Amino acid sequence: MSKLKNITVDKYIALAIFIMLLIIPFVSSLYSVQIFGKFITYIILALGLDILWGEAGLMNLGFAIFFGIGSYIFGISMAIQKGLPAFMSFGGITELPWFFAPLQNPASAIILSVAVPIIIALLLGYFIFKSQIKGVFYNIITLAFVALFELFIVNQQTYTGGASGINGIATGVMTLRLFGSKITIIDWYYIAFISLIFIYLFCLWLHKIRFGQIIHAIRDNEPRVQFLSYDPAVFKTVTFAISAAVAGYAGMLYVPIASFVSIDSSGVMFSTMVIIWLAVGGRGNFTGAMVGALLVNFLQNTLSGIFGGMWQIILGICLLLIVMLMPKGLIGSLVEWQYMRRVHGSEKKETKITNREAEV
Amino acid sequence: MELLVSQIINGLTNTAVLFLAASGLVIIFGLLDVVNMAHGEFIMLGAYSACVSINQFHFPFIIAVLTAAVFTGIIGAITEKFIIRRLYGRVAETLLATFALSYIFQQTIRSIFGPEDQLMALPINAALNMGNIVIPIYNLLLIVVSILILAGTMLMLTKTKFGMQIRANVQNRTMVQCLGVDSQKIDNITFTYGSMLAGIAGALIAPIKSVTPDMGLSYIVDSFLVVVLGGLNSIFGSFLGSFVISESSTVMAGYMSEITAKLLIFIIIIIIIRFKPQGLFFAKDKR
Amino acid sequence: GCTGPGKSDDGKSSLGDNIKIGVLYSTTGPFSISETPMANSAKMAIEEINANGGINGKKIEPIYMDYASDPNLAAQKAQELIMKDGVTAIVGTNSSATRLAVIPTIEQNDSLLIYNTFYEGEKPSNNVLYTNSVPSQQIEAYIPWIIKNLGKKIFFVGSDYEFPKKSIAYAKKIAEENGGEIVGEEYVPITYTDFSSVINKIKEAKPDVVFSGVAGNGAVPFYKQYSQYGLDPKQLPICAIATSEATVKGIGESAIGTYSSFDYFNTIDTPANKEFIEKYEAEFGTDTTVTNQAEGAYHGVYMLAAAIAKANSGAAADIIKAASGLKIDTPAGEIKMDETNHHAWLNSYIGKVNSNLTFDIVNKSDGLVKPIVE
Amino acid sequence: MMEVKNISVSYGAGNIVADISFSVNKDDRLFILGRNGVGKTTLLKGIMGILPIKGTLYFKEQNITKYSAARRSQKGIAYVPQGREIFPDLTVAENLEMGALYHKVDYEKKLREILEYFPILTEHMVRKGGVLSGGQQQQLAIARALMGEPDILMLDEPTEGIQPNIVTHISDILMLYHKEKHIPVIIVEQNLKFAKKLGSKFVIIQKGSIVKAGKIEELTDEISVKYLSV
Amino acid sequence: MFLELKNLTAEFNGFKAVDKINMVIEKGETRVIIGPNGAGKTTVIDMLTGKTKPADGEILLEGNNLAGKTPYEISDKYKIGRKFQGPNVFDNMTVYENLEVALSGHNKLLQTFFFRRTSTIKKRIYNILEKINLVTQKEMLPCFLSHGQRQWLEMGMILAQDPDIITLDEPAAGMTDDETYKTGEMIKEIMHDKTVIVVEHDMDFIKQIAKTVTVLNQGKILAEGTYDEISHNPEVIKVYLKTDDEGPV
Ligand SMILES: Nc1ncnc2c1ncn2[C@@H]1O[C@H](COP(=O)(O)OP(=O)(O)OP(=O)(O)O)[C@@H](O)[C@H]1O
Ligand SMILES: Nc1ncnc2c1ncn2[C@@H]1O[C@H](COP(=O)(O)OP(=O)(O)OP(=O)(O)O)[C@@H](O)[C@H]1O
Ligand SMILES: CC(C)C[C@H](N)C(=O)O
Ligand SMILES: [Mg+2]
Ligand SMILES: [Mg+2]
Repeated sequence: MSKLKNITVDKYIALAIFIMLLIIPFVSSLYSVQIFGKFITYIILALGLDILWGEAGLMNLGFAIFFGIGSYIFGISMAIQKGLPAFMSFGGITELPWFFAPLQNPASAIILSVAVPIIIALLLGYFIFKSQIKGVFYNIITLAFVALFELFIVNQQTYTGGASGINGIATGVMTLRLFGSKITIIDWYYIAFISLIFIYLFCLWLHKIRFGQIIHAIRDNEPRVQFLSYDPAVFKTVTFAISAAVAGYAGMLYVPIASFVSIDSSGVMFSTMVIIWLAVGGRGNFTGAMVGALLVNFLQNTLSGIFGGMWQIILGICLLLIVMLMPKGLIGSLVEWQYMRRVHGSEKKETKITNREAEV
Repeated sequence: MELLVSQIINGLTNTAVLFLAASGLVIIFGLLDVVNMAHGEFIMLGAYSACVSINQFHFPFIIAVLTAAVFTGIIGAITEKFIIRRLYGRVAETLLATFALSYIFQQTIRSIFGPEDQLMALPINAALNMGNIVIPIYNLLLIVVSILILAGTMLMLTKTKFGMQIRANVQNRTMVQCLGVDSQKIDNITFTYGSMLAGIAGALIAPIKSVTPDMGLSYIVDSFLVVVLGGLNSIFGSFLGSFVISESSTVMAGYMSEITAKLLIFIIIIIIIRFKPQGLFFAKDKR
Repeated sequence: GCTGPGKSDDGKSSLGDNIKIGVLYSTTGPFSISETPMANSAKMAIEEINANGGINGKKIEPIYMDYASDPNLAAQKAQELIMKDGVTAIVGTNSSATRLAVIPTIEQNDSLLIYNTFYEGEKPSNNVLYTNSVPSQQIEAYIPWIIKNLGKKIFFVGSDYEFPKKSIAYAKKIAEENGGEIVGEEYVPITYTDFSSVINKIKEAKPDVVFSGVAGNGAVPFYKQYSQYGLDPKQLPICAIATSEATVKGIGESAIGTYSSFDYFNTIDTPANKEFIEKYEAEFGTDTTVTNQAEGAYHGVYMLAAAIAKANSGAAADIIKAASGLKIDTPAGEIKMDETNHHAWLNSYIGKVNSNLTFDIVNKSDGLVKPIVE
Repeated sequence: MMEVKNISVSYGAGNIVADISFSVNKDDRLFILGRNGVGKTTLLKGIMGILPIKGTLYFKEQNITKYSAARRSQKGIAYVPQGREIFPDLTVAENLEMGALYHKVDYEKKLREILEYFPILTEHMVRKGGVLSGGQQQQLAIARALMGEPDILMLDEPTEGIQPNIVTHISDILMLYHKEKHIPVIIVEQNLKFAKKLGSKFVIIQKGSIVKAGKIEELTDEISVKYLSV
Repeated sequence: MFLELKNLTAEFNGFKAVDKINMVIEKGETRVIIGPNGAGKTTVIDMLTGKTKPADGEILLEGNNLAGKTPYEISDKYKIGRKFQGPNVFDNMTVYENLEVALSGHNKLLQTFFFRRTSTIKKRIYNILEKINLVTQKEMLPCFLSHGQRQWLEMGMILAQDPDIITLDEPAAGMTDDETYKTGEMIKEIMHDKTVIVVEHDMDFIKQIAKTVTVLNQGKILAEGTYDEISHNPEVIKVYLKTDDEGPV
């Protein structure tokens, strides 16, 4: 009983989100399934960034790179299922390039869509963190990386579809032939849904274990950690890779639902959107990331039709207000408020509010 | 050979453009620790106000540039007073808030002026012709202005009492107050100054680039790269940073595709940062 | 094709009380510069058709959607239009990236898209009616005319993506066949705004004509810098394929002397066009500029209405079949749909920017030009 | 000179410093004593104007409760914070200049005068403040505070981390300066010896309130055992 | 010979903060380093713990040269712990978590994934909390602790880290006399089987804990000996203890 009482609001909110996502296919149209399916992949992406930003304090201005890599890998795999897609033959090649050969098998494409982000993140992370690139420099380097990625994708039209993206994807809304059997969009929705639950639980676990504690310590006071036998670069790199894996996986899930892959879901602008989700929801407790991703996208979807261009201003003002009035985001502030009430209720005046506890 | 020479000269123009675009960012970033993601939008506001001055009010170009500086300066002062002031010392929050601002500015301008290009004629259409090498006078003007801004800012920071206060203020706001300095005023002036530089940049860039609500986007990434390359505490560093980036990419672009050149530059910058993580021209004598 | 959920087969083929049509253009974001006039003229066409009694007595019920210049969002909005609102067809999209993003949704739901912008003519979809030019129509007559009137040494410059690349490839072929000489070829990323290197290369190459497929962000700066570096379209003409009236407005004087080739210019001197322009300006003012794309959206809606009327069915396959060979009158004159490839036969005009920053028509194809697609 | 009346200071929630009153005059050298964490630093910050206060603060017969930190400084309150807080990226000379900037003093003359008190700084004038050692920084911080020719001087643990002879040196200088200029000095200290040597009055704070006050002679061992040991 | 500094030199932009010092510290010894502000004491500790790379010279620990190694390698492999001048703890983590992070023996990457908070571990942390007198504050954030308590927390972190060599940079700074005394006792009690290197200015404190005292001045060793020897050494008195015209403090 007392244990139940100690559960913070964010857990209940997370539960509510899961229940809502679970029943959507039963109560709603296929169109909503598609929309919310997309949102689920966004939520997973947001969780990935929360691992990096919320836990290790490493805001990444180019986080969508990994989402992009995951989705390009699976997207190309889907596109080449029925022979050479248009954008490749347009580029003048007649045969599938050797490096795309492994993608002919969707299963290996799924694995690669997680593995490649991990490898790239390990390389980039090692490079960034071993070089002692820190603080704002780190942020800007991530911005530079995503700009580079965008340029690269647009430049390599023959292999990536360039600015138009990959659109010959044979799967899409209705069915996806995978592993020989048909997977409907609803099946895929639930695959994404279950993945989301596992990733959420994984995040909670990561937060609690010693590894999580060390990265908190690094976020807090990196120079000090070194004198306690930890190499911060190693821990940061691993965190980077974990978050990249989550993002790559989300990108892979995204493909059959969106049936379309382009730089718009892996470039600078999209990366900044992911940051906005987290800022709105609040980082450091994973519910915030989920709420932020869901809320912003849902509102964008509904309000942008009603308000047109004004939507951008509304989003901007909301973001501004949140940053200034509740720097911990919606959920972070809620949790803090709940904590304050509890502390006041139990008259434990000695203990003051702590960020740490407010976040758990 | 002629191509090489022209490309080198073009590189100088691009240096000037990039430095103009980046200078305000360096001020705000280096002195206030504020990552101004709306910097591109300040440039855009400068460009629009110059267009309005010229197209609606038929001001001469010089006045239009000054108007742009005043206008963005005012917007900057207001922004600092009501938003940035509350966020000093929280780098991530400054980034998010200015992000939000960039959305707001962009869309506001779009609602007022529409999405299309604004008309902005070249104020000086003459050019120096030396065989096949053409140097537009306007480009020379850009180069001169950027050098003036560089020199003026450097002198102001290092040689004046006001500059000293600015530097002290970024290090320890509370202590500055304890010595009788109105640090909020200093912050405000610094931010305003950075915004004015952006406005000037926007006005000067307008005649040769497109003037659209989202034009700021094209400057922000490069400007940040300049800061990173030059070292964020040095305006002179960012001038050299602009020079390195523009000169090498322009010269390379003469001989390969623009994208390949750009990719190469990116990679070179990233490698440089690998070995000089604080920027090429980071002042070493620091704690 | 397979059947989409949420709508039954019979609901599709027989027309209901009203005919729902989605109008999908960006009225916000960077694309809105060209798409706002498209949305406007589509609206105008729909209102006219409804005022004249609708399609076979049934009113068109338009559903307007904005996708904020984001192809991803466009795909999503298309899904919404088809799956939620159950539209018969979608009129819309402008950039090729967006069209390609939307097509899978159209195909999977066996729906119909009316696409009204000139494009590269690559891999057309069976579920789309294309009512604006493809390279053959823009270029077939353009290049020989250029060689004859402006000179044979041509420098090609374009933005680095399909449409310009494909068009330039086509133009080069035609140029070679007609004794033209290719003195240079350069591509610039669509996001680029610095053309100093390209302009230097142009100068080095000493061409008679610059053939430009520069589109996107770079379009305006290209012209501004062209004149900044001492070049002048009046002396060294730019022959463009993506420079429309709206772009010219943003460039200003530096555009004077530029040539463009389209199926329509808003200065075409016919009574039908005058009426069209007058109506447009009366309704939407003069803030936005009518371009070939806007007029394309206008005649696209008429083409769709005519095809639905003829098919008397809401099924995409029926409408497309009915469209084949169909002729309608447009502000640019009569056009017709091809019998086999569901692209339109169009006039091809060459215009030259005059000192009022409008286009003087300097050449018109004799008769309709056939759309050639692969 | 300065009168502190029922001052409370908080960081948001509960009061850290509650209802403190005392006053100092020209010839006072007031020592504020107390264990770690009782709120001594907080009190000084409140007086300086860095933290908002409840209560009233009189200085030179004027109510300055509403003044900002900058105005209080201009009025003549100087503060040497715990941890020195010199400007690490400014040179020593610039640090000193900052101290004089908003005060009506003849900079050159004042500088010469201050450097006589702190000869060690002369060698380091062009180096950045951040590279000085702790003791050097402490001297710099005091020197900087004196540059503005203050009418009252507040120091927060000026002997923390300072070598013994410089502690002596600092106390000498403070005494000298105090005698010469007749300005009150308020010092927060842990070092009892230092307090007994230099002080004229003391207050002891416990849990944010004054529990004992008096002349420094009255600071007996009993009192210090009772209030100051753990 | 346990720990030997050979010709150790540190340079900052040409300025020799530490100039060719030689020192031998035996296992189990408690060594105090004193000297005027700016003498280079902290810099010596910095080099010992890897924060600053020596410009020249060697740091030999049982024959291995530590000079230029990274801080984490030194703390991990060579078991040297450090308390900074001015408390340096994790301000946004609770007291308990601070200690848990410092806990030794579970520092490898993989171990951090499979670490379990067993009762032995909890006990160990609890013991430390008792020693440093912070049991009731264990859930508090260090920013709500007093300066002295933070100093102690950092001592506690060293206990949790359990190194062989402990370096303490001014552990008693900013404490009341009484707290200072208690800190001295704590050092004596809990670190009796360790090698301890302490930098301090408080002579009473030094007297309380020291066996051998090394005096640094302007980057060089000025004197070395027992407390009594040092406190009567005229050179030391001149540069460090007394001003020219005054008696002892
Ligand atoms: N920024 C802060 N926010 C909240 N509480 C704080 C803050 N700073 C200090 N405190 C609390 O205020 C109390 C008094 O702190 P203060 O620094 O004034 O103590 P002090 O008497 O100067 O101690 P010391 O002798 O160690 O310097 C402490 O218990 C501390 O927990
Ligand atoms: N990072 C650095 N860059 C430049 N100079 C430095 C640096 N660190 C220390 N110094 C210089 O080296 C000298 C020794 O400094 P150090 O901090 O070791 O002194 P210390 O003996 O610990 O003094 P204190 O007792 O005041 O703490 C000082 O003169 C200082 O200015
Ligand atoms: C040039 C554009 C307006 C049209 C063209 N269809 C494209 O590829 O985007
Ligand atoms: Mg204190
Ligand atoms: Mg030291």
